[in-house]
Amino acid sequence: MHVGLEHYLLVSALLFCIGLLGVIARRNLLIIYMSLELMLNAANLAFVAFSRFNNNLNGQVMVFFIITVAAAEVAVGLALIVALYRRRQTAHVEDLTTMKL
Amino acid sequence: MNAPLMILEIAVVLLGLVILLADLWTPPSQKQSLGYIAAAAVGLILLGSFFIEAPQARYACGQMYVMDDLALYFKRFFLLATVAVLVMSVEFADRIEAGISEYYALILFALSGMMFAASANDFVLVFVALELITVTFYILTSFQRSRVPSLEAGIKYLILGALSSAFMVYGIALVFGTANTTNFAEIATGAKAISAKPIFLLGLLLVLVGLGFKIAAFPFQMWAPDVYQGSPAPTTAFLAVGSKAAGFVLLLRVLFSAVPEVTVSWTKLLMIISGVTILYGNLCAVPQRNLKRLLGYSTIAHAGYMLLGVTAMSVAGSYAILYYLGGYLFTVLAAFTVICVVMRAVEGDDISAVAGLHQRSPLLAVTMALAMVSLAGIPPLAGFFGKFLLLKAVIEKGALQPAYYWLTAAALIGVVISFYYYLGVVKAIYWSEAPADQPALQISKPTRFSLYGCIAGMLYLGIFPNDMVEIALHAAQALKL
Amino acid sequence: MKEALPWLILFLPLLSAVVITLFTKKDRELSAKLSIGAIVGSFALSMLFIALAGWEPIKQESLVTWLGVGELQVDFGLRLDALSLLMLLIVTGVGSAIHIYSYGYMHEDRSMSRYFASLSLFTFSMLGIVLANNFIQMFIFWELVGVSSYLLIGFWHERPAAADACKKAFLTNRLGDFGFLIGILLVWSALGSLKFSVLEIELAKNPDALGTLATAAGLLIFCGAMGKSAQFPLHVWLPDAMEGPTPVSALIHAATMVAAGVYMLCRVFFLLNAPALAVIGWIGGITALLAALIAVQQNDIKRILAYSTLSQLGYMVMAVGVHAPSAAMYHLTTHAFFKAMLFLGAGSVIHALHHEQNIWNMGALKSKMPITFWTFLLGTLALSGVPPFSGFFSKDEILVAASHQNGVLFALGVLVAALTSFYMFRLIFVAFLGPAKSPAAGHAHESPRVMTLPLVALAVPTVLAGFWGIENLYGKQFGLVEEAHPSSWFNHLFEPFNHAPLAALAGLGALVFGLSAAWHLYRNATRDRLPETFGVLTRVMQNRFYFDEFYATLIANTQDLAAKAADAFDRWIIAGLLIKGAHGTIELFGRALRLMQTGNLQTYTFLFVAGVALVLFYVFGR
Amino acid sequence: MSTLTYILGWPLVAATLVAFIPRNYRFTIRVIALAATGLSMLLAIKLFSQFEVGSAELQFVQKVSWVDALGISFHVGVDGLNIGLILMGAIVAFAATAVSWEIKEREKEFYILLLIMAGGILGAFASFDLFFFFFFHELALIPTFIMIGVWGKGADKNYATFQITIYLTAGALIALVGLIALYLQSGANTFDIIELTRHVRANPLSVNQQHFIFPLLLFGFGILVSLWPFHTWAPLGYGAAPTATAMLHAGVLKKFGLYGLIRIALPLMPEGARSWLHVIAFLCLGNILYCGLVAIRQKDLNLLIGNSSVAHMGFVFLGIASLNLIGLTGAVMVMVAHGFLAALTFGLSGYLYQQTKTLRIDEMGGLLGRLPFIGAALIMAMMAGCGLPGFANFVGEMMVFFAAWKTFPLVTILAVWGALIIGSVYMLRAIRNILHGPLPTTWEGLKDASNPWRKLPFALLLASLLVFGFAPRLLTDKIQPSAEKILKMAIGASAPQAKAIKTARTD
Repeated sequence: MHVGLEHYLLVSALLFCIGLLGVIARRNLLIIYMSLELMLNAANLAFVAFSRFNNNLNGQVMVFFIITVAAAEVAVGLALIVALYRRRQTAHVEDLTTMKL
Repeated sequence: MNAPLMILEIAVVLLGLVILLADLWTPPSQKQSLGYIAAAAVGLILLGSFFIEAPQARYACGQMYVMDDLALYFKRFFLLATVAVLVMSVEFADRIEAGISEYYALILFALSGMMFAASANDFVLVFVALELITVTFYILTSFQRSRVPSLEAGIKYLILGALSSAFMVYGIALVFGTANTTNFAEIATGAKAISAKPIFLLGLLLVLVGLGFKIAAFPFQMWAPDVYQGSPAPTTAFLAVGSKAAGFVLLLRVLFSAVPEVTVSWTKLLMIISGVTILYGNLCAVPQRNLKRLLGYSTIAHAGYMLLGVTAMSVAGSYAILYYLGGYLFTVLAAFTVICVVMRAVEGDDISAVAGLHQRSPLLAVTMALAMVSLAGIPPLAGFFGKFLLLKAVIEKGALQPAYYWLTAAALIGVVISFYYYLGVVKAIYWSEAPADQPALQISKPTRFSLYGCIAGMLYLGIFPNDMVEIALHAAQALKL
Repeated sequence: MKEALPWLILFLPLLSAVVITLFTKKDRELSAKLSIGAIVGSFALSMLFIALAGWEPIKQESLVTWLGVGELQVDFGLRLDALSLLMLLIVTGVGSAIHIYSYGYMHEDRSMSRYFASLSLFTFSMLGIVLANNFIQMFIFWELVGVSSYLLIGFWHERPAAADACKKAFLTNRLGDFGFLIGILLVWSALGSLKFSVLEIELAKNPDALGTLATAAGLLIFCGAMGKSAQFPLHVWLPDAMEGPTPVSALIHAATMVAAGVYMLCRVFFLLNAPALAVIGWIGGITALLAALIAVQQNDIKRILAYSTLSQLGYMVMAVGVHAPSAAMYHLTTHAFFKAMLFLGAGSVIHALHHEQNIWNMGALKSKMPITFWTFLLGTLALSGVPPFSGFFSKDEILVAASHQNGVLFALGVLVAALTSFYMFRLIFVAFLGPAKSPAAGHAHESPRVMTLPLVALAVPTVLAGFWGIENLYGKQFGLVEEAHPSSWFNHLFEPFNHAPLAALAGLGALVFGLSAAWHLYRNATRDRLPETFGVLTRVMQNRFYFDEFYATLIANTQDLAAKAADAFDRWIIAGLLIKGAHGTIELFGRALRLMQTGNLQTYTFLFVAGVALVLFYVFGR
Repeated sequence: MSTLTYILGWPLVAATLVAFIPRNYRFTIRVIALAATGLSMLLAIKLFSQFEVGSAELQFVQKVSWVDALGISFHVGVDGLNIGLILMGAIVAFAATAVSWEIKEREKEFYILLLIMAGGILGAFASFDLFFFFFFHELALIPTFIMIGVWGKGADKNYATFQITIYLTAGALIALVGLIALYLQSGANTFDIIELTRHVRANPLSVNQQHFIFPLLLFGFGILVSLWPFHTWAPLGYGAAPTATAMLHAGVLKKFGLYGLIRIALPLMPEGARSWLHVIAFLCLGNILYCGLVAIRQKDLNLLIGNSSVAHMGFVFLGIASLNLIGLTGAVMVMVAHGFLAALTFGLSGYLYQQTKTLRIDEMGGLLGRLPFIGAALIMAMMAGCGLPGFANFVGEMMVFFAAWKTFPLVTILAVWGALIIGSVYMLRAIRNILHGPLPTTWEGLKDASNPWRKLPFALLLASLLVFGFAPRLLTDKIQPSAEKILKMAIGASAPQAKAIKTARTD
């Protein structure tokens, strides 16, 4: 079986959807955050695949950017979640509803 | 590279680093005033920006970065906003336990992100600039770590922001895959061939989702009230002005520089989004009692108004947005500066906190009242002329497509509803039952100047719109609509 | 000089009113003198003018265009002919007497300045009506007369009765003016002008110019007269108007203002066609009878005179209705003299009795107030139509005209004449003769000279006006010149019996009948025996045929009801339901929409994704 | 600089000046406000006397380009239509400032707002640029809201403030949309009314466009003028407003909508106007009859006056609806007259309130004895209100009736009923219950306006009413040529209609 662009894209789309599902369905902030990273990686996969099949290296450059940014985001995000946990002893989204309406 | 073209951004980033470094040698009691130094320096950079001219678009970083009138307009806009936000931050400093210098530095880094966004001519730069803004804002929103609302705002902004980034990145990937480039100009030239491809459209839509999140347009507005409410006041102000404006400049660039043909076919979609955003923001604000949250809803509505200019698909609409943002800058900064000063002593941001403000500080009362009136869009203030231009741009199109009239009607209904709650704030300030003997409010000199500046700006843009119209018009013409 | 005179006559009273109001309000004496001086001056100037210019109509009418926009041209001009000149003399002459009288009557009142200012304003307005040469000008002064009457009736405004009376008078008059104005609009739109002279020429050229609306126009204009001259069914205000000071009643509600309606009808007589005149005649007749019947059972001296005035006004209007405007004007003239005098006499009595107005508390005033009594008696004789007093001649002319036109109206006229002499002599017998019926009546004194002098002055024309040839002047005005009678006054006295014996004799018979009935019932009476005899009828008469009650119910059931409905609609439907409803809806929407902002991150992410799905569906799904 | 610029400029300059004066210099603030409005008034009188009668051209013009890109310019001038309004506005502004001695707290802010309002009002009527026309109106509107809110009276104050705000801004926005649409559809690329008119005469708007824009202006402006059934804000708002605000708003600012209809809607959209005239004619009955009836039932003096002021607007609408020379001239006349009248009545009711602290009609009574001057002035005002000759209102209303008679006889009859009967019913009822009758002991301590300064505003307004009532040609001769010009455009478009009205224009 020849693995073509469509297959990569399909996987990437699946990854994206799995991540999305995780974001919507999970309640723990850490898991949500991991799901988000999954979604970013889905994009990375798509980029790399496009880059490979279109013979355009720009896509791979973009992937580096994304990875870097994601790393920064994770650093900040985890710090925040930790700060929250220390304050409230919880990392569940239901407990984060002091502001509403 | 053509680095000299990016001198403003470089200066801002350097300034941020300098502030961080200076923090090491500054005694703790003096750290607050680093903010004034930063503000002054940003002011200087702003002055310096007037030595730069961009009659012709110039490019840097391999066409990724563009320097034209539009970019310059927004850079000055962001610089000006930052000056006021920094002054406000100093006012706010005593409510931040630690790391005030970092707070200033982060503001400056966010500023640099916004300035890059203003010059974005490539999806890569769009992404990087946006992330630079967003990531710094995660920190800025949750800077009062000991306050749960601030943390909560940070987390919410983090999760939703990351979600929208994910959509956007995925969208960019799809666009890249179909167009085989991320550069706006190249996409524009090749758009005819690819604009029928659903994948390309899907990618573009996902990018728009990301931008819609930035400007808090319906249905991506959920974060706005919570984050506005929970964040420190300067952050909220910066979010309302800077982040939103960055979203708009990117929206304009993407829609009108990269894919004008596609944009036209999405007019109806944009109109619906604009109309619903206006109505949603205004309706939700009506029963609101928390001042910052109220302004959060109100900024949703204002995003809707500015989207009117986008839907018009014309130079008139675009420069109306630019003009509107100009007025909006002074107005929102004025409002948040007042909130920042008034809320110092009060826990919670209920409207009742401003009750009787006119006795405690006439200047603050007048500023807030003017800001509300300007947001409501009444002459002789900036908000009026901006709305006037936006409505004009939309009605202009009405002759071709009657749907614009419905949009106008929705906008009008929104404006009328908004009077109700804006006036409620004015009422609270001037004629509500207020607890007696509240202490007079002390306002520091820089804040005072910043307030005067905001008032002058609101009045100037409202009464003498000519110069600003010319500038905005020039800037909008860079879009080649 | 000659041209300026009429203007001076017109504006002198206004000048005095303005000067009093603005400058001399503090000085009561000076104010009074100014006002008196103004009207006496006007009177003198009027006579001077007539001496200079004679009675011939003066062609040059307009001096200025008061308002000129497109087709609407309103002049401010003076129409000077026999009709207006005579009226001018009556108004200024009788007015002078009453002004002087007022000086005595009102001397104690601390608001005398206001009184005289209003009186001067009234004089100005009345002269304006008289001299008006077009409809709008007349309407303007018509309204001004209404308002000055309002001010004077309500002069003692702290008395609730007076305050109510002036309001009622104004409103009733307004009701008439409503018709009047519509009538003016009708005439203007059909004939294109408002000027009497132009209208007269137009109508002479083309009698059908008004077309089918002729009758309506005539009747609508008559509405104005109905209000001002208190004709049935708008007569209710006049008796109440007696709440004003007595000189006011004499001047306004007897001699001049109420006559304005009749004057106006005569002025626009050319506009009225036969069907309209028939209606006018009947209304006049009914008013005359109704008022006379009511007068029979009134006990307040001023009210008796008020109803008598009503009745006589009905007479005059009836005269117009039977195509005899000159008779109407003739009667108007004589009536002005003697009725003013009667009112002033009544005022003198009231003044002497310290504001006692019930005739059953009077009596035996003949000897204590001789001048008042004799002049009052002369007035009564004239009013009842005793030859050779002026009233006889004028009343006779009306009866003659009625007998030519309409037998029923003639009979009605005779009946009214009988009633008139009955109630007037009842008044004389009860109030002046017989025993004193109250202590106040026992201590009465004659009024001061300043009050009796005008009485005497007015007595002269009361007695002699029948011999001055006034009817010929009017006759000429209306183009009914009969051959001149170069006869002596003696011949003149018997001329009615030769000319139309039926009418004259009927009138005389009625007089005798009324007089003897009054003699029989009220000579030396201390109480009224009539109610015992007639029961229900007198009660109805006492209660003025329940018109006030009827109107109160009518108004309550129509206009007040409509006002209530409108108010309720405004309050509940518009302000309540629509506005509060809209507000509530918006608030509700706001509260409902923000339920989306649950504060839960999971909801937000879900909504976010749903939003994305929605957008995607919108673009791709359709 | 044109005199006109000074007329509207002085109050605005004074407002700025007052902003820099410390708040405890109360007397100085008051003097500055009085001086500025007084100066405006004198200049307006001078302007009025120098106005060249018989010309339909703009006079005292000043034009400064403002926003080049949009064709907005600061363009002021007078012709027959607005000369009376400007004079009236300046006099009322002065009177309103003069009665404001009753304001005791936060005077500085009050006078700033008052002066802005005055300047805005005069600017709105002087402007010949659509943008500034609207701009100045809104400029005057905001102080209205704040003044009602801060210095207003009565339990319904807040509700009234919100209602008046929402109504008026909604009306103004609808009108704004209409104006913008007009600007865009005309294709003239100018907001200048004169140039726009010229352009539209050469290239008329299509019937469709007219049918679309005219109702926007009609109802937008209509709401501002309290056209039935959009009137409920007016009595409520005026009832709660401080005296000076009610005087300025009810007297002058409210006429803005009517002025806009005559100045802009009629000449530029003749077709649109024609198809809506009948609607206007019947809606005006809502004002005249319905609001008159509502006024009869009011228990609060200000609500009564407010409703009556709404009712009077009906006559102007009727004059406009009749669409002929007499009607338009009459409509302008009523506008001017009612301006003086409304200011006068609200001024007097303000005085009464200041003295008695109540406006409930049944609680007063017999006040004429204690307050001879105020009482007499109130009687005169009420009389003017029910259309008594001698006052300017009579002339205007009369002209409206004459004008409307040919087109709408039935409506005219009902309107006459409203003017003569319903008007006098409520006016007289008010006089009877407030001024006449015995004086309750409660009110024995009341003080009349004895000081000439206190009398001045009322005397001034009364005198103006009387002057134009006695010599209406002072005004009508000025209005007529301009009205004719407007009319020519409004009916010139189609031949048959023009013929029908032609008779009305033979002079």
